[in-house]
Amino acid sequence: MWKWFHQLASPPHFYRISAILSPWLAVPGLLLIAYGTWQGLFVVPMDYQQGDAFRIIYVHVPSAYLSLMAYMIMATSGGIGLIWRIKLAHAVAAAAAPIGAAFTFLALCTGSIWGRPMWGTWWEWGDPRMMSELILLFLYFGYMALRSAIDDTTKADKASAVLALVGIVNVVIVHFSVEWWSSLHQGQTVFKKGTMDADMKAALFVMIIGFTLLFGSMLLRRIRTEVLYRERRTRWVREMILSPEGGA
Amino acid sequence: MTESVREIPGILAGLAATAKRDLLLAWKRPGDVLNPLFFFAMVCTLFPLAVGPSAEQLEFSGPGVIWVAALLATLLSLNSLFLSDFEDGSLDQLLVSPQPLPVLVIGKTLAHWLTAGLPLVFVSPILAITYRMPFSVIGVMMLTLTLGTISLSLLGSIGAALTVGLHRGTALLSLLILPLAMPIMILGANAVSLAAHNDIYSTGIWALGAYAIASLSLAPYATAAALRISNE
Amino acid sequence: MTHKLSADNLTLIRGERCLFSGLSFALESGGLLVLEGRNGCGKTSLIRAVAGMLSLEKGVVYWDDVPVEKQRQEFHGSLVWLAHRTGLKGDLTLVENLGFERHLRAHSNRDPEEVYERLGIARLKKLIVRSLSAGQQRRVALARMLLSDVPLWFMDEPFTNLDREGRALVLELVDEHLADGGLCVMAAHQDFEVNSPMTRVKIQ
Amino acid sequence: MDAFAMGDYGAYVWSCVALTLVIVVFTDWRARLRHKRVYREIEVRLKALEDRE
Repeated sequence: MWKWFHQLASPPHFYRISAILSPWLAVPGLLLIAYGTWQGLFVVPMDYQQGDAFRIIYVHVPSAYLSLMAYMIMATSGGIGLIWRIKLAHAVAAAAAPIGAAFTFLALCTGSIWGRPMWGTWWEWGDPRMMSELILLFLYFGYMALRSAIDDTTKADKASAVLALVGIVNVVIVHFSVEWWSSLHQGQTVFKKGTMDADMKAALFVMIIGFTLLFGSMLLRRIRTEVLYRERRTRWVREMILSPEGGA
Repeated sequence: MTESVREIPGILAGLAATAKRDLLLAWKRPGDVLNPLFFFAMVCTLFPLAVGPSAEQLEFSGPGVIWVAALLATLLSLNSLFLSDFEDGSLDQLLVSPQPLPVLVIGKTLAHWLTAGLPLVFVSPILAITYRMPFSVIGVMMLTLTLGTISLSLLGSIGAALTVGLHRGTALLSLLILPLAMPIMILGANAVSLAAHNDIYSTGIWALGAYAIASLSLAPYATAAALRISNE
Repeated sequence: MTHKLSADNLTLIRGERCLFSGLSFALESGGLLVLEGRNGCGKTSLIRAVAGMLSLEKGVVYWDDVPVEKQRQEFHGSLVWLAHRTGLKGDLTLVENLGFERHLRAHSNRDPEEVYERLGIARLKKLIVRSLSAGQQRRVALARMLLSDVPLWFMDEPFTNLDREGRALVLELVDEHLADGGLCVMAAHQDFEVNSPMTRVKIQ
Repeated sequence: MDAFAMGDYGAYVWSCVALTLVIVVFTDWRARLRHKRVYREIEVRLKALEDRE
């Protein structure tokens, strides 16, 4: 197991494996998303309180979930790279950030579009989840800004890893403080728990799995780019690129 | 020379010396201490000019405004925390000293709090009075500001350490620290406004205290690591 | 007691280029290690890496045959650092600056006054460091080394900003230190003579 | 058609779906672009090195 992990962590090996692996994540992911969309938007009955507007959760919840998962991946792999000095881990962290930011942005947009019919306003400051998500987006921006501000890659890796780890402690605190704050201001939330029946849940579950697989393939592609860039001086990259069939 | 047994001064000596030096420097350059205070006062002045001087509005928004102003003023003072040490090479001296770096960081942060955080706490009542805040509430506000600025100094030291030596570091510093600092402001400002509506505000105080203790026990390590990375 | 500073197969990569690789040396008490090479060839990076301020790509630095990252405290407790950036606060006086240093590392039983006299900075004691010339500031930094009781001296370009007798003084101090059984690692681009055994490491 | 209209909410739901599609595609497209660019840069540099030798 450990040996296998080390083998995977070797850049050339990973670069080869990821090329094969990526479509095996993307295709099932897209199929699941297609099925889930069809189920969620046409088949399952409408929510008795929210009418058909609740169908937005089928894109909103997966992206909100991925926005958090991407941050977790970013921070943990950053920590791994910091402690065990695994270069690949830093590449993963660097690759996860922009995708996470994109999904955070998506979750915010879909959330506010959902809010329009539910609250009658595009943005409800009182909703704790929206606020946490917004702060999460700021954390992503800060992380990427720090990365781009440091020229030396290894230095940027370490510094941003520290930031991500500090941020992950903070994400929890942000969540609770915002919960408390909105409870003071009677913050209303659209996401009521326990009002979904079984096949609604099933469709949502399918969507989440599908999004996760898609996310995995997107992540792999970006990691490959990072690895290629970081290893650009090495022999294996040279041989791969100068070899007649190329590597792409 | 090597025959004589070397004993390294204790960590408290190192902490005290670091704090003392930074306080001495602040004493020789009072401008660095005063500018954030003026900034604090000005932001608090801007607000009534922007939204109008109606009494109930000021009473309602006073705590929030003072807290936001305090947050920004602290940020303003933060980017100079390690900058001069980085430029004149005394950061190198700290990094190669036998004293544990987190302890020296605590010393520097303590000095920063004494010169940037504590003055805010003492100036805030004047501004609070202009916002028609009752004295009972002012006490609560000073308590929250005291706890909050401690956490802000500690949290900010991480950002300052991460951005030291980077060009356009100041803007980056605020971009890094503001989202991290939001919980502090949420807890502080809301505790004060709860007190203003004579409601139970103890939750906020306890949370702020817990935050301060947690950051005191964790932030110095993060700052030390960040300093070693930034100074490479 | 004698000390030993040794490095095994050091490799350092900064940004794009590999500054040096497979670099090894060993230094015993009373020995001087001189890192040579043109400007910008990585002398400073190497000396900073040996002092533990730069993380190496590969290789280990040993202090008394124990890797330094296993005993950072002890290692830093036995070295003092002199570099182009003197690490003195311009707004503080000479005495205030050196007084701060005394709380960081073990200080020798030398009388400060004598040290100031010897370095020719006695009359500058009450002045703030910013008002001193570059050469005088270097001398203050040298006073830090004399006042701290550590076996291992790191000197990055110690001769910059110093006039002829300043240079002579530095070499004299180094000789004394080595005769005392101390060690010295020095990065220098111009040539010089010392009475003590000297190891040269060339970086191309 | 009624299934698409979703009462009065069709516009909101479908705009969300469209937005998701746009953002996901855009993000991945950017990634592909960057990969191509990095690859080209390295290739050009290596070719130049070869010619020099």
